Amino acid sequence: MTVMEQRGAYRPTPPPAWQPRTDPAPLLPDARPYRVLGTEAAAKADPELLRRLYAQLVRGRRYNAQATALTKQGRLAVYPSSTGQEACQVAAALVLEQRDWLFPSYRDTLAAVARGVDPVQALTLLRGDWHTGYDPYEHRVAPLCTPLATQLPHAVGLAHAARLKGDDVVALALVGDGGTSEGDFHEALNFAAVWQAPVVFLVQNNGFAISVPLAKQTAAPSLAHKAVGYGMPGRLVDGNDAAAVHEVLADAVAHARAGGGPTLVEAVTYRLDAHTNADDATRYRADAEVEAWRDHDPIVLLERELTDRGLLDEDGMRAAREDAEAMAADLRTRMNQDPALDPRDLFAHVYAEPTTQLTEQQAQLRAELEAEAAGPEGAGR
Amino acid sequence: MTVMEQRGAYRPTPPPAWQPRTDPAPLLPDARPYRVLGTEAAAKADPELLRRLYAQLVRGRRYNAQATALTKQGRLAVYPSSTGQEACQVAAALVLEQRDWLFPSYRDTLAAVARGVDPVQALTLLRGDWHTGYDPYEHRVAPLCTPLATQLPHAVGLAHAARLKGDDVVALALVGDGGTSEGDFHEALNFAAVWQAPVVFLVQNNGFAISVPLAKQTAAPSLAHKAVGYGMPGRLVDGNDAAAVHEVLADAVAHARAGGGPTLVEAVTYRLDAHTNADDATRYRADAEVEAWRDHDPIVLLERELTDRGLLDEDGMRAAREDAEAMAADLRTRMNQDPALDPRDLFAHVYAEPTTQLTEQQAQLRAELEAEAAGPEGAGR
Amino acid sequence: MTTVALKPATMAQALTRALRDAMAADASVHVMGEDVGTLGGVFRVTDGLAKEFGDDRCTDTPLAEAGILGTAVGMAMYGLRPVVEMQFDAFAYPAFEQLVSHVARMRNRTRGAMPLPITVRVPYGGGIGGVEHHSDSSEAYYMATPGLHVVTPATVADAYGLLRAAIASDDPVVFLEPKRLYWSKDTWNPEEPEAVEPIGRAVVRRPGRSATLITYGPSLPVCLEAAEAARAEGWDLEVVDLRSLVPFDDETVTASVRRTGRAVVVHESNGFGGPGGEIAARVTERCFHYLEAPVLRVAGFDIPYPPPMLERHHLPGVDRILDAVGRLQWQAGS
Amino acid sequence: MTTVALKPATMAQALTRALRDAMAADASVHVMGEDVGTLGGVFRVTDGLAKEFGDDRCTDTPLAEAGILGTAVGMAMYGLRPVVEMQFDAFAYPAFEQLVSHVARMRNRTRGAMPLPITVRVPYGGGIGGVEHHSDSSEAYYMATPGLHVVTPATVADAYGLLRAAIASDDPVVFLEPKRLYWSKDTWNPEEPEAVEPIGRAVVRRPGRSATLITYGPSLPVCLEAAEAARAEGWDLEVVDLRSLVPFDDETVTASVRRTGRAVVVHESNGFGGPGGEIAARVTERCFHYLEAPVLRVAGFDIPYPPPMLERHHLPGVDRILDAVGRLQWQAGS
Ligand SMILES: Cc1ncc(C[n+]2csc(CCOP(=O)(O)OP(=O)(O)O)c2C)c(N)n1
Ligand SMILES: Cc1ncc(C[n+]2csc(CCOP(=O)(O)OP(=O)(O)O)c2C)c(N)n1
Ligand SMILES: [Mg+2]
Ligand SMILES: [Mg+2]
Repeated sequence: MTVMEQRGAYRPTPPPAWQPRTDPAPLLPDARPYRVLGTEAAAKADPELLRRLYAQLVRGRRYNAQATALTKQGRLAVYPSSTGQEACQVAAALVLEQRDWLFPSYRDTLAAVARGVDPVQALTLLRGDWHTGYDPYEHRVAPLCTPLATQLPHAVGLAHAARLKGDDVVALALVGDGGTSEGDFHEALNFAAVWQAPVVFLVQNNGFAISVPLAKQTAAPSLAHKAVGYGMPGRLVDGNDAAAVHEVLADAVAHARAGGGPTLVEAVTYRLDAHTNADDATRYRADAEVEAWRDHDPIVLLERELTDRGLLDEDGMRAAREDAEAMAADLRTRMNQDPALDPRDLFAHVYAEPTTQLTEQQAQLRAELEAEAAGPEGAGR
Repeated sequence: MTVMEQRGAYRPTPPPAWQPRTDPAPLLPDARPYRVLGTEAAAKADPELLRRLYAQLVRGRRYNAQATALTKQGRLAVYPSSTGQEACQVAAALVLEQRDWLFPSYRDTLAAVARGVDPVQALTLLRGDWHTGYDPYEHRVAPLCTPLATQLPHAVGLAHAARLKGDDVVALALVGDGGTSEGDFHEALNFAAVWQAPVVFLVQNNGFAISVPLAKQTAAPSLAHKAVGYGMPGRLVDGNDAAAVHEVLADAVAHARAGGGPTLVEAVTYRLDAHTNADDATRYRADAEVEAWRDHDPIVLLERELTDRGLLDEDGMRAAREDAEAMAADLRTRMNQDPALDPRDLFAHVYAEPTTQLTEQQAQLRAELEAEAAGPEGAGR
Repeated sequence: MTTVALKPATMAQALTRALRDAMAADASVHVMGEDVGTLGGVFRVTDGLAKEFGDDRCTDTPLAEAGILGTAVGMAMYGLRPVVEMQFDAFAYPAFEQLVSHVARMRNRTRGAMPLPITVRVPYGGGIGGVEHHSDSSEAYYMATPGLHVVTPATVADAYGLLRAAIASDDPVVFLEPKRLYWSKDTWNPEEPEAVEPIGRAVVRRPGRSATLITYGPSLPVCLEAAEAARAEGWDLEVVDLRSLVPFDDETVTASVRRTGRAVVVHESNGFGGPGGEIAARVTERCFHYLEAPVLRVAGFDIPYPPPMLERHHLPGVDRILDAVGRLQWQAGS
Repeated sequence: MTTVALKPATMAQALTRALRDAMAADASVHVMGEDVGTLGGVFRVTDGLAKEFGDDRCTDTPLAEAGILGTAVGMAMYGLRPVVEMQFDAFAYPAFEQLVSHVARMRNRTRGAMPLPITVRVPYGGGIGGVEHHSDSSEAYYMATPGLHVVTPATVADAYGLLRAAIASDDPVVFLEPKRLYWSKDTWNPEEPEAVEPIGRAVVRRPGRSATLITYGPSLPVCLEAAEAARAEGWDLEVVDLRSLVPFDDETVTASVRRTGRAVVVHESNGFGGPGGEIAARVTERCFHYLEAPVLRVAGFDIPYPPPMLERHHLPGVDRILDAVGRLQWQAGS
């Protein structure tokens, strides 16, 4: 039986005999975000996993801070920080197997790094020396995607292709609350459900699309409620609770891997920093709101759980911080070196073989650069 | 208070205090399509309305048949028939007030005609003498829209503009089951819900998008279930039950007019004819399926109800048929006349004032046509 | 040497055959789009493929062009070679962002690590009595997008050869199928399809000495007809079929125009901002001192595509081409 | 006659002022887009409008460009004059279908009954260190679409005047704002903004006799700089600012080139399939016997827009323009 045949053909039936195609009840999200930390569910969580998550959260926070500092030093063109959203970033990275794929949006550098992408290469786009700085196939991380929601159909297509090839691969795609308004979000989720593709969609609902609050973005009960309209389960989770995000994603990944099809997960979280270093968040939100979220900090939540349960002590915390500092120091050093630039790259990868036209243009640029190098009078222009 | 302020600003709250923004329960459709004819609800239906619907259904069926015949005679380039879907077409037209707007898709010529558009003008697009043959402002019917789902944001924008101007106007937009997969469907419904625009979306789920059955289009329990993901009510109705479609639409229109915002209505129906006269439906569906739907014919359903209840007799049926025949005869006569064509129209309406460029091109064409008229040797080319 | 019986085939049949042969030769080739499965496509170009290769290889997708192309991107990322059908020219527009921002750029974005061997088949152009949105010539949009190849056949043999070449290409190819040539016939041996050079070579379809008609796709037959008619006026016209708009074969075109000293570019697409501007400009840059007259353009008017009953006025026809040839300042030169 | 104190203003400020004045003058003018309200837009062009006119007149929309333009179509149908902001050039692509299939065609489709007076503001072009997708020059797409006007200011005064004219136009206008000129300053009196002629007139920014530089938008300052530098080489260059790509002002351009006998078209957009092809072709058609050399083009390379650190190599600069001027075959003529 082919993948396509598995769904069987719907034959329209006149209304007295009409049947809903699936039962909607199990698809609806719970009324409140699922939480683990500070609840009874925490007892069941794997201590080893919690410690790994913790170390990565600390590292992630430090990464965001370092990258933001680099923008001030002119070493990065721009940085959209995920401070406050580290639980989503880290859980998304850790929940996947090596053979799985991650589809990050432009804000998700940290998720890519947590999955293994070199921290400097992950910043290439934002530093400006090239677009994608890493080989997507090395860690199975798609290029950081700037046009919002356009990465979602890619994730669906890749997951579908893997399934067609008989590979046991799941794709996890990240998108923001704002991104859910795009047509590509809709089309991707619909294709995923119709094809029963092994893909998990994680919406990081951080309350804002730049300056636009969620109420101007949607009137839905929650973003997770969109799932039922595609015939896939919707799950709502506390996005600052790393254990909860990991558990919900792990369930969704396992479900997808077992052939159960896609899941839409909405993680309720908050962007503590401005949209990017270039943004002035005070224009559209009050400090009090930010403070309320600081009290629900993902690192603090997990740290409290771990220390309360004796799974983490001062030494452990110091070790995590030291590891993060080492990463930051290395990042700083390497980012302070000017990247090697080769203008020939401009023409080398437009096509498999450069066209005559591009070869001519490359020769023109080479001649110009040689002239520039030779005579000082050209340099100023 | 401005329209935009009415929704109030959503302020993100950390999860323990998180609230769903609306209660999803009332937004969910019933499990089965709502029906009136042949049920107890029929007793409450207005006999006068039922008779009006009946007359229009009969007329509509005849219109479809006549238009299809005209394609065979080469008088229409193509005709997408709505035979079997007349209940949706007619109810959509009759439910609106004069000041309201109808946004038809390419299949909904009949709805436009039932709303008052001249039957010949409504066919201009499909005859090929111009694109839109009627003035949209005359009957407040937007141009028949070919790119699927693209008319939906137009309906939202118009309804929103009317509300901003303080006008008491509702827009009703038609779309097919296939059209619900397009990004524009998603974006339109989302804008409508966020803006609480007075618009009603009627999905005519006729089971197919050309050859593609619903199971390859969606995995949702029903298309009406998509509503909850936008925070608007979803309603499921038997699309062959004119009384039910009218009632559900009337409720939605009243709700919208009262400031309650948009509604998504899914009408379960069936296209009895091929996609268009050029399509061969036997390639993708069996006769038995078509026959099952013929037993649930919208005209038969209503006729049965009316005659059972003594609201319609042989005379009434004959009168409806005669009226339909007269319309068809008039249509045939007028469509058999060659339309007046003026090639100058090609240049007259591209801009408010033709550019120099267009004026030159128009002069060129005029010269060519004069030369063609003068010398016979050019004619063959 | 065996004699092969040549059978007439339509361009649509040649395209079907190309898809079939490509799918048979390479299991990574997947056909997808609206109605391409059971129905075989509205122009029947994918007829029989779902039956022969199964629904997973020839797939009826949901009705959403951005979704079709966007998922094809993901499939290509995983090593497949998707061949996407857009049902009509104007219905490719919803996929514009995916095409421009991803399909055209992924290889470049990743310094060659992630090529996207996707073929996007787009039936294009008018002359078939299509109602609104069914007759656009959208090639200017694709030509202006670096990273895409843009190819269009004008003969039955090229339909086969170029589509095979497009599918075999490791780069994305927008494959424009001239709708009104779908039913054009030619003797062509599908058992031994003519070998076609790789994408990017124009071809002289008719040699001539007086002037060059530069054209492609749906306008080739019109140009050949015009060249025949021009003999009566004493003009011996050369006709160049570009076949590939990107890459552009400057060599063939320049050689022809340098020989004839005069050129007219002919296409259905709107003149202003259309392909003809680029072609005329680059021919002039390369042939300026050989030109007896400016390179002229015969194109569709600068208007939205007209309704069927008026389209004949819009489409470049033999008379309009001959008029342009007549304006090539014959008094001044040869 | 009173003396007016001229104050320096940026182009962004002039645009804000144009929006404000248009909204104050006409209650049917509505501004809409992503972040245009509270934030005042990412370039602050809509700063203060929501405060002054309320959320209903200056509206933060959901994040969906097709939805923004599609609802604007409906609003225009009902008599409003929507001014839509697309946040960046590449983020206008999702709205491509609405633009091409509806905005550009509605008037024509309805034989004039349903005009759509929509202004689509698109910040475009590079030179600001923008990361991927933030520096596209997309004007070729819009030029190739009949039914749209395409306008782009290069000076502070034109930013005001052309935007007022665009909003006042009964036709849809794609209003391209050169990002890197947002912060360019000029003395300009916002109290008595310079009267600007209706859309469609080019202007000679610098008279000259040796050759004509034809340009627009972000490349105007570069051309003026090149013209200054050219004096050292003995060239007296004329610089024409097109201001409007559609309609195209053949009169002004043709008059200039006939006078100088030589021309170079300069723009940031990719060369191949870009605006320069059309411009060079139509100038050549009209000025052939006046030309001492082919019309040359200096444009962005035929590559996807480069990353910030490499963009200076891509953008047409003074040297590249002077090189092209040097290739205008000076031995042959004046
Ligand atoms: C198609 C598209 N439109 C607009 C933008 C500009 N833009 C970049 S980020 C952003 C807001 C995104 O909000 P959200 O999806 O919630 O993600 P977040 O920034 O909160 O992570 C916008 C409008 C874009 N990148 N892509
Ligand atoms: C954007 C777009 N894509 C493709 C088409 C071609 N097309 C015309 S009708 C049709 C099927 C529509 O199905 P549905 O929405 O269910 O409406 P129905 O024909 O059943 O009334 C398709 C694919 C189109 N008109 N517009
Ligand atoms: Mg967000
Ligand atoms: Mg349908």
